[in-house]
Amino acid sequence: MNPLTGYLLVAALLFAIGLAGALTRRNAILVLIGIELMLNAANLNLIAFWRYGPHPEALTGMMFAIFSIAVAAAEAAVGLGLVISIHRHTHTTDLDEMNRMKG
Amino acid sequence: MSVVFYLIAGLSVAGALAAVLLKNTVHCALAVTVAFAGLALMFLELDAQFAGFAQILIYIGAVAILVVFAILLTRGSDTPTDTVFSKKPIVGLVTAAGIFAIFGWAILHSAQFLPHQTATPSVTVMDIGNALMGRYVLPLEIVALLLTAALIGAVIVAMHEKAGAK
Amino acid sequence: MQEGQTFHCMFDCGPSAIAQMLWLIPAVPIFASGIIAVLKQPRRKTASTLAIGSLSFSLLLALIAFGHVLSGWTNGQAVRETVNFTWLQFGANNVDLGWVLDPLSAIMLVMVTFVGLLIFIYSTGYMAHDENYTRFFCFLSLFAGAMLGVIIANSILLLFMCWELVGLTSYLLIGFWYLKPSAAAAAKKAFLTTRVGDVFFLLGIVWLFSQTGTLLFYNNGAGSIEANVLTALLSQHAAFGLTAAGAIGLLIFAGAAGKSGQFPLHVWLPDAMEGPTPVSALIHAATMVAAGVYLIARVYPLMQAGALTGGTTAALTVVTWVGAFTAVFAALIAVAQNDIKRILAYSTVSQLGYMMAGLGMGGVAVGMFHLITHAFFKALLFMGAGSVIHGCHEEQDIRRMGGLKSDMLVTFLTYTIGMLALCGFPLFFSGFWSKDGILEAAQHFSVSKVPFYMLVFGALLTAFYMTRQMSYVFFGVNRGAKNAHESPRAMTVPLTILAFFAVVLGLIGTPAWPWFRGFLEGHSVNFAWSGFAEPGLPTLMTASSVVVLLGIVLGLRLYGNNTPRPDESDVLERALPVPWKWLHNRLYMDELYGITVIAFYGWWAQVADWFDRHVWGGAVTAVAWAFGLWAQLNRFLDTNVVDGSFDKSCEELSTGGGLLSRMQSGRVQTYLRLLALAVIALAAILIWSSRA
Amino acid sequence: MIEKVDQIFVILGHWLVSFLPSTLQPAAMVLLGVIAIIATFPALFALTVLLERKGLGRMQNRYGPNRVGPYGLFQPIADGLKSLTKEDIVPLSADAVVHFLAPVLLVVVVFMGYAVLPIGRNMTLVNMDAGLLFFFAIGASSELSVFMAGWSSRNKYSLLGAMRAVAQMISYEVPLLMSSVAVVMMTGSLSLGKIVDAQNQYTHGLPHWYIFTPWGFAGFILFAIAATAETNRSPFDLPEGESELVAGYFTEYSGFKFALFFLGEYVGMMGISGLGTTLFLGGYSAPFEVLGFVPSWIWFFSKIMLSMCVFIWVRGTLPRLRQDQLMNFAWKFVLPLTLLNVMVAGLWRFMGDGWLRWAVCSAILLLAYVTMARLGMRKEHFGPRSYRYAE
Repeated sequence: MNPLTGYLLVAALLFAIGLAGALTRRNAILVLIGIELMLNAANLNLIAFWRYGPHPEALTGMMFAIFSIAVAAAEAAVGLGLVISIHRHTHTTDLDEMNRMKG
Repeated sequence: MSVVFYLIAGLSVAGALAAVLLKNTVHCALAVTVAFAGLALMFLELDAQFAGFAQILIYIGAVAILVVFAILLTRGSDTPTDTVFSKKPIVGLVTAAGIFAIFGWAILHSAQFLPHQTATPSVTVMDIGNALMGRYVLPLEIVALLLTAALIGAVIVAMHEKAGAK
Repeated sequence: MQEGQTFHCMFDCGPSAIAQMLWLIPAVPIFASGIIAVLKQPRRKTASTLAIGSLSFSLLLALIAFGHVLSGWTNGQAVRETVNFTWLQFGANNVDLGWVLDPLSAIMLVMVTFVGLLIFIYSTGYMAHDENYTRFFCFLSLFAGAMLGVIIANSILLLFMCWELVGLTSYLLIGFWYLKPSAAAAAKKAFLTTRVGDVFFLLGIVWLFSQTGTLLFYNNGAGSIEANVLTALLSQHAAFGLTAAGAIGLLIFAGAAGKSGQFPLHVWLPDAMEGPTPVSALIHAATMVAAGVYLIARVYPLMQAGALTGGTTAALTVVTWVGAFTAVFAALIAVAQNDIKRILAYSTVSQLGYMMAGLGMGGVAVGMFHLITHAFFKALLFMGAGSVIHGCHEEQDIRRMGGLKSDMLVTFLTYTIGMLALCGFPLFFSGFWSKDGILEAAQHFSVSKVPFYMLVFGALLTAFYMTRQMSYVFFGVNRGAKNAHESPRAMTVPLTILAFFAVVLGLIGTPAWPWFRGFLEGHSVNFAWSGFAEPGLPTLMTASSVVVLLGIVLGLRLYGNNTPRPDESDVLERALPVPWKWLHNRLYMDELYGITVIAFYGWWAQVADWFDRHVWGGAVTAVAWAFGLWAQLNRFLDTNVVDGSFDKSCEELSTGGGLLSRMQSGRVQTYLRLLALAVIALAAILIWSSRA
Repeated sequence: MIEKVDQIFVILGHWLVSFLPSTLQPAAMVLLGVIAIIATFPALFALTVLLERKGLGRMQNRYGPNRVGPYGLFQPIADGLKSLTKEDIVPLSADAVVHFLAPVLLVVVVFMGYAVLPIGRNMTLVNMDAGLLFFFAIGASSELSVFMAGWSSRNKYSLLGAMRAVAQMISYEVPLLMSSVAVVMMTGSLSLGKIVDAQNQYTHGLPHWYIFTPWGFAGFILFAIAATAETNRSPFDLPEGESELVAGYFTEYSGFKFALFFLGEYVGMMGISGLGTTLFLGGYSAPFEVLGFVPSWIWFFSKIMLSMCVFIWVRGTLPRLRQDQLMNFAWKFVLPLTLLNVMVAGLWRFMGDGWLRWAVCSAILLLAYVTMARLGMRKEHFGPRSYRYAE
């Protein structure tokens, strides 16, 4: 088997798991964790394509992954800040109960 | 496909599954850390040394800690007594399974077209630095701006509101 | 050094380290000024320490630069190192800035930083009781930086920028005591008068740039005052039979005349004495007013372009005539003034005339030598005057002084040295040698002998009015109200140092050892007594000595021991009442300007005002009225037509929105599911379509 | 001969490995290195603990351990035996798996850091291109083990200690990284080997260590402060402040697990000292050219032990900070200074050679230090403490 296929399959699996987590968990933080997993799966794709692609010295995929990691860090910080802020108002992290647009 | 790959892939998938399935939120956070570590190892396996270490530094050193902090600050560390899944979880599961099915199908059917470079790319940290300061300097600056904005935003969002400010 | 900066060099090497660091010399005082500007008012000690410290640093660097040039010269090569860089780019043109280290700038740097430092120190004593001490040092420091910028500039644009900064600080410092109406008026007058010259200067710059395409003076042969560019300029012809080079030279000279108080733009300089005395000493005697002379020296190749051997050019002839005329004119007025600083101011104008004439007739070295010596002894005289004023409790009228030689011994001795140097007392004082150089050049002037006689007459007048002033101030009996006292050490020590230099500086420019000329022009010098024996020189020296002695004797005879009391009229006034009246009133120059230029502008302003009120104002009112009418109409339409239909459509929208809002459950995961399902659908469509 | 002594361990390793078939040799060499590290540093740990107890004793005017063996020299062995034989207590409500994993993880990551440290000439286990990044990445992981220990114990002291420790380590990781960035900027490499090589030169017999430059000196001081905080040492030892939190995050640990924590802490200290040595003190290079004959690894270990002594000395001297002071110090003093230091390093790099850059760089740093210290001192008013939770 082409090694790239293996990595892509693992990435797809992780993506699906992350998506399942994001779709099914009640806790907002765990939804965020699911989203992080999906981002990571995408990063794995980028790196794998970079490694097995025709022009690794152009560094495109690698750069994408690095920027994506940086953006994910920002996303996590803001997302968790929001969760904490919402928790302060509603005393819950349950997404099913967070259905009001106003805090 | 080496044994190492299967080991790492197994570790990552197991970590991810545990993160999604476990009841206790802190256990989930620790499990996702395992998944992150597995992915970092996979990056190393793919000769992306810098990205791998960045993954460890940022995901394990920062994101995981942040998640754990958020869990503790929101009193989510106790194991919930009732279900941890939302209403109609089956819809979500089916959707996720559908996505995986489509992806898997697409990957397996395009396997013979996929590129396959066996030569290890010789990319040093110096090259990455040059690329960041050269071709990718604008994205770098934008990411810097984004991170600053995120820092300020996160602080403001999570800041304790003054009494009577509501 | 930043990247993208290009280095140009005259020799085999890049510019030396000191040339590259030359920008620090102006930058440090300007930086210090910036810091002082944000200091609180009571931080007096910090302010003066910063100013003095920064200028000392500049002096140190200037000395190093001077040493570098000197060592290059002794090794037999003329040092001219430039550092240029591009400031702006537009179209095909570059706006280049840069700085240059050559003998001219090196010697000026040392002079300005040294005299400036002494005056800074002096100021700590003179301004000790002033409330705005901090502000004063801020301005002084800014001035020093800007002046040093003028000196090192290798780009006429950079020079102009610093030039204007210098003008600004001059304005700020003349009007330092802005609560005094006369000071505020004097500041305004100085600013506007010099601006007249600067407009011409700017025109000259623009013309030069359009003709040569470069703003740099020296740029490896491509600079605007280097030989091949000048040849091109000479082939261009402007109006009145002038070449472009000559016309540009004249325009630049107009700027220099404004800054250096040459006739007819001299009127601001005597009024500028309203500023604090250190300011008068630093800006209006030693450095800024010399900037005009320095400018002419800097662009001298341009002024001289096209001259035949031993000949002269139209531009230089104009410089000479204006300079010589100013020299006599101002000296005449100085005879009949009673304000101690005003006399010195007119004397400065007169001496600047000498420098200009020297430049015009004898070249850079002659004019610059007088500039350097004059800077020292005139700063000395002004600071001495400041000391006298300080000692006499802010009294400036020489008729109310007298007999101070015993009360203020140090001031008296140093002032006498300065006065003798200014008069050109033979052999032992620097003024003698520098003025002699100018006279010698005038004697050999090919166009006319008149400037020579004018300058000799000016020398006589100089000796006379200085003797008159000395007699009034230091001899006789005290006619003032209070007892005088000697000034603090912070003021007397700089006086002593300057006095020392007022004497010894002459030694570097004697005919026997013309070190200064050699240094500036880059050829070696040997000491030879035979320098005195050039044809005509001994006669000239004797003649000028006689003239000076004559002036002094005349002054002493008239004023020596019987100086009149304040209520009496002057000795000369009794003898020659009508000329005295004219001279005392400064030949009615201010009044002349008042009824011509200023009256014209006043009339023009009235016309403009009338136009504004009636023509334009009427039009504006009419337009406003029309718009008011239009607005009324709109309001009617709005309330009846637009609002009605808007209300109706809003109702419809809210009904429709109610239906759509059912879909917005507020549950994040519902949205997420929809999103994922959409992705699946999209992917399915994509795959299905690609198979088909 | 000198060369031989310097490379004695390398030669020894090659000799030992040469008995194996050549396919196995690289792996065996790595394994040997790992064994050497795992053997050496715990031994040093034992020595350091004894040194600390003795040194602190002297500083507090008492003897310190002096019963077991001559001068108490066998005290570490006794301590070790005691830890091994004590009962391993796990609280009933504790999360047993996480409770067990925490100390293991700590020790593992702490030892992993040594993989990239150049211990002597040609004595780096893995000479990787991004060595510094590896060290920091691994160091960041140790925070997780601290959290695991604190959370799994189900003890409020443990949890509070862990939260304090993690907050503190995150806060001080930033200045730690930033002060190293200056070195990376000057060397142009993340490889620790290259960083040492860049410093291993001499002019007039004096070394080119980064500590002998204005930015390097400032960077080293800031690095040392951040490293002290990062290893939870006094005066930043709030997470285990015994007067407040019993023993912080390892309150509920006993026996061998406790010994592992203890080991992890000291080996971590040595690791970060080794990093500081590598970054600023020229790594394994000799302080004077004439002393170049002394084997390089001796220099490395001497420098590490010297910084351990400084750690002990600081612990014996300074009182513990309060939590808000700790955070203010990190974010409002150390971090701005490290950022400034990075800029100064850039300035230094571009100002060319000469005395001017010395003057300018030192002046900027000194001015910033004085100003910030003054500002910090001025606003010090001690109001009532305020506690912030998310609700």
